[in-house]
Amino acid sequence: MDLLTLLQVLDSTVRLATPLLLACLAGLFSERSGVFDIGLEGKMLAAAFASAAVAALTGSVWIGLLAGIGAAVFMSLIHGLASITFRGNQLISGVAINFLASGLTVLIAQDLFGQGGRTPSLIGAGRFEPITLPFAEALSGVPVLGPIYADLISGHSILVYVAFAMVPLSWWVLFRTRFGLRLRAVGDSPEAVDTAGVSVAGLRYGAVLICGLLCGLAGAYLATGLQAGFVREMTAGRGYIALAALIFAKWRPVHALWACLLFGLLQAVALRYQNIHLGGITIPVQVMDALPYILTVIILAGFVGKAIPPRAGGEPYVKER
Amino acid sequence: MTQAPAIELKGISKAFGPVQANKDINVRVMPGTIHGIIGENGAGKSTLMSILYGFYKADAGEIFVAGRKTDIPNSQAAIAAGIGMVFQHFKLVQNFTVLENVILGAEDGPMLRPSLARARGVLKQLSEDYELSVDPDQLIENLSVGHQQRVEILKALYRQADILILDEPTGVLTPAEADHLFRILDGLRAQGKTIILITHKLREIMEITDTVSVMRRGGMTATVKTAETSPEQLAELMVGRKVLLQVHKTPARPGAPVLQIDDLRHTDRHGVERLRGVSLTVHAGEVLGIAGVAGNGQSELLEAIGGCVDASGSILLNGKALPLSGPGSDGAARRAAGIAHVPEDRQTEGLIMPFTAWENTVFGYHRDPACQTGPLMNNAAIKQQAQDKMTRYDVRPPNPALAARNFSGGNQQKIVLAREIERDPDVLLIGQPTRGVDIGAIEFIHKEIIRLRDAGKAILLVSVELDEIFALSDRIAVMFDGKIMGERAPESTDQTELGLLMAGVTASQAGDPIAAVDASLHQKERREARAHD
Amino acid sequence: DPALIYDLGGKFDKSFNEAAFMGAEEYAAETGGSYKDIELQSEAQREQALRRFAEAGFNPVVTTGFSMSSPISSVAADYPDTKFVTIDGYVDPSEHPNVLSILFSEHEGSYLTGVLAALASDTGTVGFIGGMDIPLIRKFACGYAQGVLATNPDATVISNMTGTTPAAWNDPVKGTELASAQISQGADVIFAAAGGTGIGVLQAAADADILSVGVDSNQNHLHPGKVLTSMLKRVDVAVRESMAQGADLETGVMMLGLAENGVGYALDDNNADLITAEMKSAVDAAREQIIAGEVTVHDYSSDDSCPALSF
Amino acid sequence: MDKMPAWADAVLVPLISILLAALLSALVILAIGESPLDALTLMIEGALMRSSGWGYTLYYTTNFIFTGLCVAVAFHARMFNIGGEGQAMIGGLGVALVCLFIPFPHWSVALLVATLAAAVFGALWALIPAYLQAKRGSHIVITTIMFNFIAAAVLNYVLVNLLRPTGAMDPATATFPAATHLPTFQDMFATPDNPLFRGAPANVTFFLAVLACVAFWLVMWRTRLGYEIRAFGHSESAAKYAGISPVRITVVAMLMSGGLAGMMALNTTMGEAERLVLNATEGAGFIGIAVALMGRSHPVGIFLAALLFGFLYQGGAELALWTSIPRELITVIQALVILFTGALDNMVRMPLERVFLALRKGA
Ligand SMILES: Nc1ncnc2c1ncn2[C@@H]1O[C@H](COP(=O)(O)OP(=O)(O)OP(=O)(O)O)[C@@H](O)[C@H]1O
Ligand SMILES: Nc1ncnc2c1ncn2[C@@H]1O[C@H](COP(=O)(O)OP(=O)(O)OP(=O)(O)O)[C@@H](O)[C@H]1O
Ligand SMILES: [Mg+2]
Ligand SMILES: [Mg+2]
Repeated sequence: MDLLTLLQVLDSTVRLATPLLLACLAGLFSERSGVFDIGLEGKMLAAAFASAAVAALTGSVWIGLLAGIGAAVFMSLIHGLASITFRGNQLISGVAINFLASGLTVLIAQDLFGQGGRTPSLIGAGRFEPITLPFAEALSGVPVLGPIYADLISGHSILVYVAFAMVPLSWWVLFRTRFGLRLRAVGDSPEAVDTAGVSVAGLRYGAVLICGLLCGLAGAYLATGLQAGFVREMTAGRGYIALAALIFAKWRPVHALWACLLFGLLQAVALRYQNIHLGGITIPVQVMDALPYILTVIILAGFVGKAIPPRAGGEPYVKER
Repeated sequence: MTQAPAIELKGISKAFGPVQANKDINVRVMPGTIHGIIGENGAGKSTLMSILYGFYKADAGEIFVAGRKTDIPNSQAAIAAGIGMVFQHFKLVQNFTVLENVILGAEDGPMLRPSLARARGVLKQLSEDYELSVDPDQLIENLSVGHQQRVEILKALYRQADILILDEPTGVLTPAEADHLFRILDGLRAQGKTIILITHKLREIMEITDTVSVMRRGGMTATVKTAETSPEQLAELMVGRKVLLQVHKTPARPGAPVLQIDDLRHTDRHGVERLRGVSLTVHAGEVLGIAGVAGNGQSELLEAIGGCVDASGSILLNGKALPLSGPGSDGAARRAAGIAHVPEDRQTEGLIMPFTAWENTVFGYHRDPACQTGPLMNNAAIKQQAQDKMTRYDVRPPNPALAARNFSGGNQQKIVLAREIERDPDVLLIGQPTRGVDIGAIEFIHKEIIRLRDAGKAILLVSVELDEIFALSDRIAVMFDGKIMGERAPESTDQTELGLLMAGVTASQAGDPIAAVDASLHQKERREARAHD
Repeated sequence: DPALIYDLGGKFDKSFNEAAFMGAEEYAAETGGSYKDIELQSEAQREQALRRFAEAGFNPVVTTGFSMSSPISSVAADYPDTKFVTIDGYVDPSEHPNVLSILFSEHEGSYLTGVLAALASDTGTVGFIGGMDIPLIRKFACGYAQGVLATNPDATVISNMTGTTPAAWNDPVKGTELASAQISQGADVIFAAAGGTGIGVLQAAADADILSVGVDSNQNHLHPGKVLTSMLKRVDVAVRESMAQGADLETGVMMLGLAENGVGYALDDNNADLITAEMKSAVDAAREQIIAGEVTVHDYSSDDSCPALSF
Repeated sequence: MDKMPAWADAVLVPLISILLAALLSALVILAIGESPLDALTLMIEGALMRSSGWGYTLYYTTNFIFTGLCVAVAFHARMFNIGGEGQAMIGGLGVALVCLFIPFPHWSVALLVATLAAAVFGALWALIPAYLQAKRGSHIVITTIMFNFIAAAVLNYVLVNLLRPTGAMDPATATFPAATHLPTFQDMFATPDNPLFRGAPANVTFFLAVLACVAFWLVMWRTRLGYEIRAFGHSESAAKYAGISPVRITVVAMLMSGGLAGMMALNTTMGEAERLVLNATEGAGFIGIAVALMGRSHPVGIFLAALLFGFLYQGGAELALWTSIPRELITVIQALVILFTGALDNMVRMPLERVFLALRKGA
């Protein structure tokens, strides 16, 4: 493989990894606080729709972004209500949210635009344009490093850079701030947080809101950064892959980056090389398609190290039986 | 003298659903004193203190701190009012360091670094002032319970608590550690701090408190000056009638060895070796009591013999070797071989709480052909037998169709006992037989155990209550750190000697016993910490 | 009144079903008549909708998608007075005399777009992006590749399928990535036959300033000046004509190919500048040759193989 | 004493939850400019007032009974099997293979063998997640989700490349031989002068589903295995104490669960389509979650909940048929039902408990 092809595959990797990364970090905040979330998919979908719809209506991608975040946060609040306030089953709440988003987006889109659950194509200021970083043109002549800078690092939409910046930011918030300390504590031992005089529900709602915010970014990136509009079910299972990446990353931000890049790379490779021919055997495209899922199972099986979730994860905090 | 009480509770009531945990409680605690609260399990002590600490909200009643009416809707308010609490079940974040646990909720600002730095200094000072040394950078999960308790106390002191509540602090400590704790409390009192100490051990109350309140069935029966009362009076106040804690028994007539254990070893999931070569023999017709501080391998010993966990070494039952791992080594196989097992924790092991009582009466024996008709279970017969057993063991209410969770602790224990004893086993393993059981039931259970012994059964008893060990055992073995430290006859030993053994100090280690205790405990901790890495 | 049953993709799939919808609307506008339609939600509803419409007296009952043929086979005999139309499906006319099967020669239409793509390509590399990997899509791809190679034997055709689950029809993100990958491999014309995923392909092509080819309906307007042409499959005509004939509909099997104008390529204001005179004459020549039988385009579904492309 | 009588928990809570979900659904229908009342009338007429409506309702019910039981077995062992969808897909593969390749003399034999095949294939698809959960503690929710995706890829490969008749457009198998066609309700109940269940897909598998409910009850509450599964589900530590092997129960329960999911394919594949199509499961695996929750994992409850969802599906189809309400409305209603009965049930339960407590104190 020559450098150019490699760069192109990596470039594609970055784009495919970005929504995964944002969703993965979203899940990380939620699950670190003890609220499991298999509703990432639904939140992303809701955000993708809301951002595209509002961007189409207002012509401003920024207002669209806000709407996308708003929609995902709304879904998060439903999840919070069910799993924090009413101590419901978090997994079931997540399943319900996925259904809800899948139905509501199309229903509303149809009602608003009459295009069968699609939003009108976004043009001009309605979408995030790729950003060319300074000196990208000038440096592209430099061997090896030039193309890497110009083709791989430069030329993505702003949300990609935001997503990557979120990794150190998340790490810093989790491990260097008071909020992070409490957040990690509440996912591990909510009664310790409670007796220390900090509200368990407050912290968890905080985490769930951050989760909504990041899912909002992820969905908006799909619909207004990568694409120019919303198409029904356009998240296409990315929320589940993000969840898998989260487990792979053992609920750590920097690992999450690598996990998402790995899954992005797998997808990029699968898209570019379908039906791989190895000697006499042909690996059918279906195998490449299912590879991320197969890999997740292998990881979960513990062949790549055991993943231990936050101790209080998935359990509602019940003081009085 | 009209000094305002540090704490005054007026008319506190609290119900958990249908359970009335506290009813109309009034109590006052004077500043600079140690106030004891005693009462049986389930009397409502923890609930009351949790209300004072803002963990639960009372249904009714008022709280006065230093004479001022104070609302304590949450723990933040309690901390602000200068109240600190060390819970019966520690509230620590296991994968945080000591330092992180101490600052949690009491950080100085939004950034961690400065808080951690300051806390390190304060902690050093506190540990010097109060003999509360603990490594600030160690993870909690690597600390012994004794040290975890120190962290809890440090947490309270770091928050500058003037009033310190300790809920059953000595349950997990060796006698020497308990002494050390009491010295610390003494020091705190000398500095003018107010301490509320919950326990159900009369000895401790008499030793350290200034005043004492007695709780029974959710109510406060009396508050008296310690100097003006006696253990007998307190016990009577606690239970509501005169107590006879003496078990009548004839000397044992041990027969042939029934259970022979040699070099039994077990390593838990975390890689900590919990049993480090235990050898014991139990004869027919005797009770072998295992004494020890909770967490020194007694639970694992029962579990290994009962088939709940894998082990290595050898166990001979009536001379025949039992498989210790792989097929045929589970609890069902042990039961079939004649080992009955009353587990330490009836609620998480011995019973399935949502199951009915009758379903529970065959739990573990459900594969017995007697429970079957064809491929199905013979529920009619099981129900009938359950009814009989419940009547014989005086389970109240004697309704087999009630779910196990709807029986009180003592009655739950009777259901377990009925199930295990009625099987007429050769060996009875019995852990904490009277934990959380009222005095009346205790008498009954003790009598049953002795009756079984006299019927020629081999009985292995584990209890953290030394009194119980003394009352029932024909021989006493002491466990420390997964090993048997020694065996004594109850007539020829006393609580002090056993206490030292429980701390890992053998008679040969002369000199300062406390120092020896510390040394051996540290050794144990280091071993466990290593296993975690 | 006539009735129309859309396939699971839904009424507004921007291609196949939407074309059917357009046809029905045209019918309504032209004749002033009305019609009933339904979007299916599950497999079992296929038969149900057929029966309910037949019982309610709708005639003819027009259906889209190959999956409707077997439900129609089991229903048709129960309603001998109702005419059923299966577009893309095949029902044996000797067994069910009240069914009209309308089939399209997608391979022929795709062949023409292949000719245009080969002519428009500067690099000699063109792309095809399918939705879910099913035979119908392979049929498109195969015809397209034949057209490309007949025009430029040295050309390279890169073909990709989006996936193997129904999600492949609605994953524009993957469509974009596939398009980018093909672009980086030198493709400068890309034919998307992928439902909602195609939206992403056309978008990526427009963003990268290369050409794309739409499918089923005329998609030239989606990115004016950037969509070379669209492979037309005149489902709209089929629907309109069937509806217009009403209860007197002639049944049997109807094969709509180039000759019948059932398939073709789109030429309108949006792409007029992209199709040069030479291109137009070349593609029209190819069309004539196919109609005349001088050139045969291999149909993938006839033997599950393709001479021009391997899957 | 419990806070609330058992009947209230079993009946009142789900009933009120359903009402809440219905209320919100009505608001959604209002919001898109339709009349909820008309919609409800239409649904009831289409689903319950005609025998063919019942034929569809019971067809869907059959699917949901199987997937509901599938989720319920796992629930009893405290596992959340979200993989019913994939297990049913693979179960369908088993049905297709035996129907296509074994020449059966009569449908009854075919049904017997196909049931076995469906159950075995579905169970095997649940085996790896079960084993990983039991032996390696891999969270079964995630592994079963992954196995849904993998099942889809497998099925696509098999249908497109192996089982599809040459030249066929559909990614589906050939139609099964006539000897494997199951009698439908129409075949069974219609008489020349009373054409009941005309064209409806409900077929003998409905009775199989009812039988499965009875068997489920027998196994769960009358056998040692059921006793052990329930005990393990309530307390793993207690199960260990009693000598119940967690590995065995986890694997056996998941095998049963997968087998039940697989048997759903009998209805869709052998009973309705009479061939295996790619999209035969249509999310029934997920609906099973709601059904099991609402039915409190008890066969009677599951039957009733499956009936409710069958009604929703059939009624929803009628809505789509006669109004312009988009089909996604039904997805939204499903979501609301799952949300209210599954995740927000405490919102109903907590106030109810308080009411009952007050009543008892008052009495
Ligand atoms: N969180 C809770 N929810 C419901 N019931 C509770 C809860 N906590 C305690 N109870 C019940 O309240 C009663 C009093 O319990 P509490 O823990 O206060 O007793 P205690 O005196 O501290 O007993 P122990 O000596 O065992 O610690 C018991 O019947 C108990 O079952
Ligand atoms: N979690 C619970 N759920 C329902 N009822 C409970 C619960 N805990 C306790 N109860 C009820 O409250 C009563 C008192 O329970 P508790 O365990 O406090 O009894 P107790 O006074 O400690 O008796 P014992 O000395 O026998 O343990 C029991 O009879 C039981 O019916
Ligand atoms: Mg207590
Ligand atoms: Mg009790």
